[in-house]
Amino acid sequence: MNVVVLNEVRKGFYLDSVALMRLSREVAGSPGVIEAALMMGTPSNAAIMRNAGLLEEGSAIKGNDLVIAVKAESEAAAREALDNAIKSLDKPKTQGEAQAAWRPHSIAAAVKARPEINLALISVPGEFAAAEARKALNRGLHVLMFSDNVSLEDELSLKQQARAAGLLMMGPDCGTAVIGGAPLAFANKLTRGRIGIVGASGTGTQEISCLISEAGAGISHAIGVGGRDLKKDIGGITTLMAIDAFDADPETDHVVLISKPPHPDVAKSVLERIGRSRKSYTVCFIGASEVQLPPNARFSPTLKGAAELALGHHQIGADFDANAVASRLPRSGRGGIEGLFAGGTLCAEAQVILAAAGRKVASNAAIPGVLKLGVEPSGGRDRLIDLGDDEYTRGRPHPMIDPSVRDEALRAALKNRDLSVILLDLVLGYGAHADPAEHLAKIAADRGPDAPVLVASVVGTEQDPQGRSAQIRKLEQAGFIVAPSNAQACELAVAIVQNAGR
Amino acid sequence: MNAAPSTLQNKTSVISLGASDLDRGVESSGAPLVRLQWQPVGDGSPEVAWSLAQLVGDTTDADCLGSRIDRANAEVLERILTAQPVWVDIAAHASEVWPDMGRTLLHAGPPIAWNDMCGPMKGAVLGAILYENWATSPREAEQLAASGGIRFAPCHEFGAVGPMTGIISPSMPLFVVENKTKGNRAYAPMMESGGAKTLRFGAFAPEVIEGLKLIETVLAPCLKAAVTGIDGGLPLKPLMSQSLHMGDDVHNRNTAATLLLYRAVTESLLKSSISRDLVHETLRTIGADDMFFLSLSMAACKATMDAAHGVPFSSIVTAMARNGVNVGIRVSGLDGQWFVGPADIPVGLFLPGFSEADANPDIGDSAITETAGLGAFAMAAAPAMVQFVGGTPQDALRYSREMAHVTIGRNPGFTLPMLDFIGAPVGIDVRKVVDESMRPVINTATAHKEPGMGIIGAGVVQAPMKCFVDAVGALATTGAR
Amino acid sequence: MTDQDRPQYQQLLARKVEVVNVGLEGFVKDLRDCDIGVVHVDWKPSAGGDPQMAALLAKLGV
Amino acid sequence: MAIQSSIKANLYKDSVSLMRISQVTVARTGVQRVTLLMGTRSNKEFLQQAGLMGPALEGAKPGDIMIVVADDAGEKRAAAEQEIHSLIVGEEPKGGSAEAAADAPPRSISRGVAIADHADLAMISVPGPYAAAEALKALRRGLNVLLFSDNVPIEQEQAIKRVAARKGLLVMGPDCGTAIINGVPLGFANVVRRGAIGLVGASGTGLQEVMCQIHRHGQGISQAIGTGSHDVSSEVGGITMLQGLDLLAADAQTKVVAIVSKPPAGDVQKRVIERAGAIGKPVVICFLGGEPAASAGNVHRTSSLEETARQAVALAGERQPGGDEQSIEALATRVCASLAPSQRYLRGLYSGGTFCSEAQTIWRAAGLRVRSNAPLAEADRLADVEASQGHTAIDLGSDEFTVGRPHPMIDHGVRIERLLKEADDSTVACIVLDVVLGYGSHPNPAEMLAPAIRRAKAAARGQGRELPVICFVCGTDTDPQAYETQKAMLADAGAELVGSSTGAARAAQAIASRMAADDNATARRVMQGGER
Amino acid sequence: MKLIEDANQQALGRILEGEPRLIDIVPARQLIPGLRERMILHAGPPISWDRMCGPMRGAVAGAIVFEGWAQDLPTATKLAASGEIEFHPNHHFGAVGPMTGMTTMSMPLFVVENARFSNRAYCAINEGLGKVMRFGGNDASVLKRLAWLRDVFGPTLGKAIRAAGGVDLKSIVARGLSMGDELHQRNLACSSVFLREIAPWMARTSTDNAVLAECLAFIGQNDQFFLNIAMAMGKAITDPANGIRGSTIVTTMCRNGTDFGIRVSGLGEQWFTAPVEMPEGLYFAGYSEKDANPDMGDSAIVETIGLGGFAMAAAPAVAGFVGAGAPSEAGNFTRSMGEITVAQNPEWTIAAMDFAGVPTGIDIRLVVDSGVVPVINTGIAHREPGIGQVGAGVVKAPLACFQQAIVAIAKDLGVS
Repeated sequence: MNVVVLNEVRKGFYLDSVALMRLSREVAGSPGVIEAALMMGTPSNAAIMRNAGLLEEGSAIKGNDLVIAVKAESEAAAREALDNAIKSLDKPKTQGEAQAAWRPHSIAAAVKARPEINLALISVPGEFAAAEARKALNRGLHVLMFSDNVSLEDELSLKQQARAAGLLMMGPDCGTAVIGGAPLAFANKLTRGRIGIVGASGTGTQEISCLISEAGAGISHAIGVGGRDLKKDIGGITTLMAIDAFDADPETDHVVLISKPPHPDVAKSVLERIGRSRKSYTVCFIGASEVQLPPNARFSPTLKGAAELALGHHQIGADFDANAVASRLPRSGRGGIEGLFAGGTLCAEAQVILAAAGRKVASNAAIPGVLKLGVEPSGGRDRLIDLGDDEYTRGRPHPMIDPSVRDEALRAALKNRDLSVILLDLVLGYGAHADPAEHLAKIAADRGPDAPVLVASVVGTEQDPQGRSAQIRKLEQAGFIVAPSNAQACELAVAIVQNAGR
Repeated sequence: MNAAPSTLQNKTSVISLGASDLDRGVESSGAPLVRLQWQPVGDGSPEVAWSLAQLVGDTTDADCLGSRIDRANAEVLERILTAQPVWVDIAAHASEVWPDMGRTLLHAGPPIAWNDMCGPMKGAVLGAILYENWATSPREAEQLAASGGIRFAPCHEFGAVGPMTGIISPSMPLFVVENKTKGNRAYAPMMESGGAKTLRFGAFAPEVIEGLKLIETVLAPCLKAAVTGIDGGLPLKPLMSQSLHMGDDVHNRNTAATLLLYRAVTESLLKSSISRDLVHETLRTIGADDMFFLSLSMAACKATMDAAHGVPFSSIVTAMARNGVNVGIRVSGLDGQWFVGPADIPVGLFLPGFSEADANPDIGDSAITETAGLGAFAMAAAPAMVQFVGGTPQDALRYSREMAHVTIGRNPGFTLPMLDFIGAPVGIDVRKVVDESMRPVINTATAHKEPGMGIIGAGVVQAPMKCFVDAVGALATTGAR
Repeated sequence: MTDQDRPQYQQLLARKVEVVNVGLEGFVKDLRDCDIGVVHVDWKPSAGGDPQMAALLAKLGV
Repeated sequence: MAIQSSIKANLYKDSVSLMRISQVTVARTGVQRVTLLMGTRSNKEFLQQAGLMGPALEGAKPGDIMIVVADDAGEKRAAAEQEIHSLIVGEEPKGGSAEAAADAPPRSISRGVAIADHADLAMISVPGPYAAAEALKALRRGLNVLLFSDNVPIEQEQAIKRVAARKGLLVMGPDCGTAIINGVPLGFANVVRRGAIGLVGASGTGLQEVMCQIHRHGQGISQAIGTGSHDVSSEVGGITMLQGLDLLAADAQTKVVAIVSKPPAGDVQKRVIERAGAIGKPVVICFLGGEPAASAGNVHRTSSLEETARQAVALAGERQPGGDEQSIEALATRVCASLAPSQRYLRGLYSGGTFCSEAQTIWRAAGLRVRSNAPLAEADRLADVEASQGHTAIDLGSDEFTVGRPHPMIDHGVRIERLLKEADDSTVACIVLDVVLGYGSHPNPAEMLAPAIRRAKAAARGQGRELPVICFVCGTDTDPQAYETQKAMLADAGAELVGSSTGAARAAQAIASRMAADDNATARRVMQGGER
Repeated sequence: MKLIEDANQQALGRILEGEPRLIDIVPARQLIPGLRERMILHAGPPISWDRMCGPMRGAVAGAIVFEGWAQDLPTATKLAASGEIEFHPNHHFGAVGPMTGMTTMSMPLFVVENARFSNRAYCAINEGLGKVMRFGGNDASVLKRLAWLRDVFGPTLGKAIRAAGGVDLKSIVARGLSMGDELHQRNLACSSVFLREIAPWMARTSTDNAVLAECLAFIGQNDQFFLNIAMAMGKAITDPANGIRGSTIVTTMCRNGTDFGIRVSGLGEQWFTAPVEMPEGLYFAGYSEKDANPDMGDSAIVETIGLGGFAMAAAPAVAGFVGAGAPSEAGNFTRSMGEITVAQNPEWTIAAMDFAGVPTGIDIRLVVDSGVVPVINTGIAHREPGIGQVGAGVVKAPLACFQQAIVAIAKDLGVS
C-alpha cells in the first residue's frame, strides 16, 4: 500500500492537548487517512509521532509548535485531511447548549450563532424596520417584513436590493406567509398540498388558504408580497419574483394571486408574466371587473370565488343556504347592515358582495365605487368598517391580536335600532388572539332582545391552535349565525335585510 | 403504640415510585407530587436493597444503625475538611520510611499476587527489581518474582499512593506530605519524566532504570533542599485550591498546579547551596512535565483521607484504588477490609496509533483524588477535560453536580468557579452510591495492556458497583452484630 | 439549470426555513411549535434609536 | 459601630472570592460592613489601621480567613456571620434553575425528599422484593407509606411496621390498593366527596365500593386508610388497622368510622373490636365472610358492603338510605322466566377480590356451595382455576391470573376470555361482573366489556339459551370515567345493572334459588306425570 | 460596503498575523527618540494638566521628582501646572502604560517586537501592588521601587530575556487562557508561565544570588506581572492594523481618567473621545464607590485584541468582580463581545466555550448598531492621588466615541 505522510508545523500555536486529541480523532476519521495527530511539538510528543510513523525524519520542531501530521493512503487524501485539520483549527466555533440562556442583540450575531438561518421575520416599529431589513438582506437573508409605516422609497430600494441579490423581500406590511409549513407572522395551520398563493393582502391570503385547506385540498406555500407591491411605484417586484419561485417549485401545480385591483401597468406586466408560466393561475383582484387574462388563468372578484376556482369549481359551503336561513329568522322592519371587520380584505370582499347585491355601501376603506366614510354623509347606507385600519390601530394592537378594539363599535351597533344585521369576522391562527369567540360572546351576551342579528364567519382551520369548530360552537352558543365563509356571511346579511324588507 | 395524628392534619405531599399510572389521582387532587425514576438499587438484588435500607439514618432514632453511621460520617467529613496537607520533606529512600521493607514492593490498588497481575504491573515489578539490583536481567527478575522471592503489598496499606502501577521499591525517593491537623503522613513516588517510557506504565528498559536513578540522585536531593528551604513546608491545599481556579482537576490536569509548584520552589532552590547545574536540571524537569504535581496531589489526598479512616460505623470511602485487574475501595468504618470489583477499561481518547483494543483496565492509586473530592468530582473546574469523553463544557458541570448526589458534603476549600464557586462534592458515601445506583466517576490515564508500552490515552472510568454493594453488605452485617 | 444555479429566492421554497425573529416575540413560540428553527433577537433600536445614525450605518453596511 | 470578629480556620480563599462573599452578605443582610481577609501579616496591619482588629483575630494564620462584621445591631451581626459561613461553604444551585433542570431526574427517596415540597407520604409500587426497602427508607425520613406492592416478605413487613409504629408513622400495605388521605386519592381510588365518614380497610375494592356507595348516598369520606391484606394476620397483628382507628378517633372531621376487612386472626379481631369500642365514635365493622356477630355499644356489626355503607351513612345522621331488595326480587323473577331448566349455576367473574369474598358469603348463606380460587373454606377450592365447577366465584385479580400481565381492573382481556368460555356452558344461569372505575382503573372499562357481553349473550342465544349478565359499577359520578355513561353502555349491551356489589350477589343468589326451586317443581311435575 | 469589508479583513488579518515577541528591556530614552527632558507620556487620549484627574496629577508629580526635574512633590506640582512640562499620550510614541501610564526618559521599558511587521511597542515594568505610581502613588517608597526597577531589576531581566533569545508571547497567552487568565484582571498563570520560561535564564545570566532571589521573588509575588508585557504585545499587534482606509476596526481604546478615547483603523491617528465612565465592581475592604476615580489607563489595549473583558469566559473568577452577574455567567460577556467583533482568534481559545476563539476585531458599526459596547476589565484607583488601588471591576466604553467615529468614517468615504 502506498503510504504518504504529510506534516505541517504552526509555529508558536498553542492549543490544549485535549482539544488537540479531539481534533486528531476527527482528522483520523477522514477518508483514506490511516493515522493522524495534532500535537504540540514537545520531545515526548515527537517521540510518539515518530513511533507512529507520523513524523518526517529530521523535522525540527519545538515545544511551542503545533504539529499536524497525517498518514494516508494517497497524497490527495493526506492533503485534504491536512487542509481540513487546518481549517478546523482556524474555524470559528459555535457554542452548543450553553447558548440557550444567551440571546443575540443583532441579526448579525444571530446569524453567527446559527448559520443555517435563511429568513428574517421583522416586526419592529416601522421607522427602524427598513434598516433591519437592509441588514438582513446584506447577510443574504430573505425577509418577511410585518412592520408597516415604511416609506415607499425605502420599500422600493429594499426590494431592488433584494432582487439584485436574488432574495425575496416580503412586505412591508406583509401580514402572513407560509413557507414550507412554517407559519410566518399571522398564519393558519394548513394542510399541505399543491396550491400556492401569492398575496398582497394578509387576511385575504388567510381566508383563501383556510377555505382551501378546510375543503380538503392543501397549500404548498403562501408568499406575502405586502400591500403596496402592485402599486405603480413598486411595480410588483416581489409578486413577479414569487411567480418565478412558484414556477421553480415542483410542489406547486396551481397558484392563486390575491390583491386589490393593481395599477393597470403593473397588472399588465404581472398578467403577462403569468401567461408565460407553466402553472395554471387563479387571479383574484378583489372588486375588479373581469380583466383580460392569459389562457392559463381564471378570474374571481371574491375570495370565496377564488378558492372555488383553485379547488376546481368545488363549491364551498354548499349546504349553507343563505335564503333558507334568513327565512327562518323573525322578520324585523329595519334593514341596515353594519360590518365590523378585523381583516381588511374581508371588509373589501364584503363591499364587493353587498354592492353587487344592490346595497348602498359606505366604508372607511372603500373600494372603487363605494362611498368613503366620513367624506360624505352616509345616512341610509350599510357601513362596512375595517377596524384594522390606521385610524383604529394607532397606538393599539390590531383587532386580530386584541379583539377588544372592536368592542365599542360592536356595543354601539347592538343598540342601534336601525340595523337588522351585524356582520363580523373572526381570524384564527398563529399570532391571533387565543380565544376571540369567547371575547365576542361576552360582549354579545349583554344585548337586548331586539338587537340586530349577529352574522359571522371564521377564518381558520381545525388544526389552528384555537380550533375552528370550537370557535364556531362558542359563537353559535352565544346566538351568532356562523356562515362557512365571509362571502356567505355577506350573502346571508343581504338575504336577511331583503327578507325584512319584504 | 403511637398513632400519627399529624398525618391527617397536614396537607399531603407525595413522593411516588413504581407504577406511574397511580399518580393520576394525586395529580388530579392538586397535591404536590414528586415522581421518582426508580430503579433497583446497586446491582439490582433485593437483598442488597434491604440491607441498604437498614443503614438509613433517622433523626428521631439516634440509636438506629443509620443514625450511628450518620454521626460517624459527620466526624469523617470534619476530618476531611480540616485536613492541612503540607509538603514537608523528601525521603531519600522509601526504606528510610519503612526500615524493615526488605524485598517488598508496594503496588497500586488492592492486594494482588504476581500471577494475577496485569501486564504493565508485571513490567513495573521487573523494572523495580532491576532498579534495586535484585536481579540482573528481566528473565532473572521474572523468575525471582514468580518464585515468591518478593513480597507484594498495596501502597495504601503503608500510607502511600502510587500513580498507575504505583510501584514503590526500597530505594525510591518519596514525597512526604504531613497532615498538620492530625500529624499523619502520606507518601508518593516522584513522577518520572521521559514521555511514554516510564516504570509507572510498566516499562523496564535500561533508560527507564536510568530515569529512576536520576530521580534518586538529582531530583530528590534538589527538591529536598527546596522544601526544607520553605519555612514550615509548602501548604498544598491553597495551591490545589488555586489550581482548580486555573483549569486543573489535579488528577488528569495538573498544568497550573505544576506551574504554581515551580514558582514556589524556584526561589527556594536558587537560595540553596545546590549547584546551578543541578538546579537548572531540576527546574527543567519540573517545567517540562505538566503532570509533575500529580504525586503531591495524590499524597495530599492520601494524607487527608487516612486521617478520615477508621471511624467506626462510617460509610465513607477513604480509598478507591485500582491494580489493573480490580478496583478496591476502603471504607472508614470497615478498617482492614478491601471491597473489590473488576476494573473497567476507561472510555476516552487514544493517542495516535492506539485503540481501545490496546487498553489495560483501569489502574493506579490516583483515584485517591476523586476519593478526596477532586479529579472527576471537580470536573467543573476543568472543562477542557470532558473533551476526553467527547463532552461539552456543560458535561463538566454535570459531572460535578451528579457526584454531589453520592457525597455527603462539599469542600469549601476546593471551589468550582463555573458553578459559582460552590465547593466540590466530597465524602463518597457507599450508601448513596448504591441507593442512587450512581458509580463514582474517575478521571484517568489509560495504560497499554502490554508492559512497557506506556500511556496510550486518557478518559474517564467508573468504579464498579460491586465494591459499594459489598461494603453496604458488610456495614449491615457489622452493624447487626 | 441546476438547483445551485438558481437565484436564492427560487430555492427558498425547497429549503427548510430557519428564522431570525426581530420584533414581536410572540412569533417565536408559533415557529417553535411548528418545529421551525428560530433565534430571537433581543432587539433594541439600532444606534440607540437615532434614525439618522441608523441610516448611516445601514449605508456603511452592517 | 460595634465590631464582631471571628476566624474560619485553615481555609484558603482568594481575594476575589472573599470580596464577593462580603458583597453578597451586605446585600442580603443589610449589615453595615463586612470585611473578609486571609490572616496574613499585611492584612492584619490593614485591619489594625482601619480599627477593625479584634482580639479574636490575633492568632489568625495566613491560612485562616479573618471575618469582621460591623453593625450596631447584634442580630444583624449574627445574621451576617451566619450568612458568611454558609457562603463560604457554598450554596447549592437553586431548585428549578436551569442548572437543576439539567440534572438527572431523582431516582432515590432521599433525593425525592430533597426536592419535594415537604413530602410526607411515599406511594410505593415497585416490585415486591424491593418494596420494603424503599418503605423503610421512606419511614426513616419521616414519610408515611402507602405500599401498593405485594409479595413483600412477611418479616420485612413486620420490620417496617415496627419502625413505623415506633415513629408514629403509617404503613398502608403491603398490597394496599387504595386510600384517600386528606382528600388526595392514592393508588386505585374513586373520586368521592369529603365528609364525615372515616374508613379503615384491609381490602382495596371493598373500601372502594363502600366509599362509592357512601358518596352515592350523599355522604362523604373524611379519610380512607388502607391497611393491606396481611395486616390483620396474626403475624402482623393488625398494627396499621389499630393505628388507623386511633387516627380516625383523633381526626376532627371524622364522625363515624367504618372498618371493612376479611375476618382478622382471632387475637387481632379481639383487639380491633376492643379498640373500636373505646374510641368514642360510632364504628361500623364489616368482617366480610366472618361469623355474624351482634352489635354492642358503639360498635355496629354488618355482613355486607352495602349494609356497611348504609349503616355508616345512617350513623352520620344523614338519613336512613333504603335498600333495593324489591327490585332485586323483580329482576330475578324477570330473568328466570327466560332461562332453560339446565341453567342452574352462578358464575362470578370478579376483578375485585373483596367482591369475590362477598359473593361467596352471600351465596353460602343461602345454602349454596360455592367454589373459588380464593375460597372462604379450603374445602371449596377450585381444582382447576381455569374450569368452573357448580357455583363458582373467581377472583381474577389473584396471583395465578396476574403473573406477567396487568390486573383485570386495567386489562379486561382475561376476564373477557373467561366470560366467553362460561357462555358456552349450558349449565350457567347467570354471570356476575364487577366494573371498577376511578383512578388507576381502565379509562373506559364499559367500552371493553360491552362488546364482550354482547358476544357472550349472542353465543348463548346461538345455542338456544338466554344468558343474563349482572353488572354493578363501583364508581361515582365524579370519577374520570363518567359513571352514568359506563352504566348506559353496559345496559345497552344487555347487561342487568344492579346498584351495588351486595345487590349483584343477592340478585344472582335469588336467580340460583329460583332455578333450583324450578328444578324441584319440574322434577315433581315429571314425577307426577303432569308434563308431556 | 465592499470597501469596508475588504479593509476590515485586511485589518483583521494584520491583527491575527502578528508575531509578538518580548525581546528586551531598555530605558525609555533609548527607545523613543522624541522623549526629552521635561516630557511625560501618559495613558489615554491627549489631556492637559488642568483637566487631569487626581491620580494622574499625583503620578505626574512623582515622575517629575523621580526624574529629578524637581526636588519635591509640591515643587513638582507647581512645575507641572506652570506649563513647563510637556504631556503626550503614550500611544503617540508606540508605547502604552497601565492606569496613569507614566513613561519618562529613564524608565526601563519592555520591548515587544512584532516580527511579522517588524514594528515595536513598549510598556513600563509592573510595579506590583500597594502604593504604586500607576495608581497615582508618589511617596518615597514608590520612587525607591522605581529606582530599583531602573537600576537592578530591569537590567537583570533584560539580560535574561536577551540570553533566552526573546520570549514568544502568543503561546503564553494561549496557556494563560486555559488556566483562568483573561490577561487584564488576572495574569496569574501567564506570570507563572513567564517565570518558568525565564527563571532558568536568569539563573544562568545572573551572578549575584541575592539579586537573583530578589528579582525572582519580585516576579513570583506579583500575579499581575505579565499585564504590562501583554499591553506592549497588544500595542505591537494593533499598530500594523492602523491606517487602512475604510476599515471600521478599532485599533486603540484607552482612558486618561477624564476621557475615553478610541482610534479606528480607517481613520488613522484621529481620536474620538467621550467622558469616561465609572467602573462597576468590588471594592477592597474599607473603600466604596465614593472613593473611586473614573476609569483610567492604556490597558484596554488588551480588550482591543480580544482579551480582558472579551475573554471573560476564560476567567469566571474575574466575572465575580462585576457584582451583577454570577461567575457562571462569565460566558455571556464573551458572547456579547462576539456580537461586536468580526472574528474569533483561533490561536487563543477558551475551554469553557468549547474552545471558541476570543472575539477579535471590534467593528464600530456593530457597536453602534447593536448598542453593545466593549466591556473592559479594570482596576479601580482612588480618586485622591497617592492612595492607590481600591478595587476592581468592569467599565463600559462610552457609545459616543463610536458614534463620532461612524460619522467621521461616513464622511471620509463620502457617505451621508
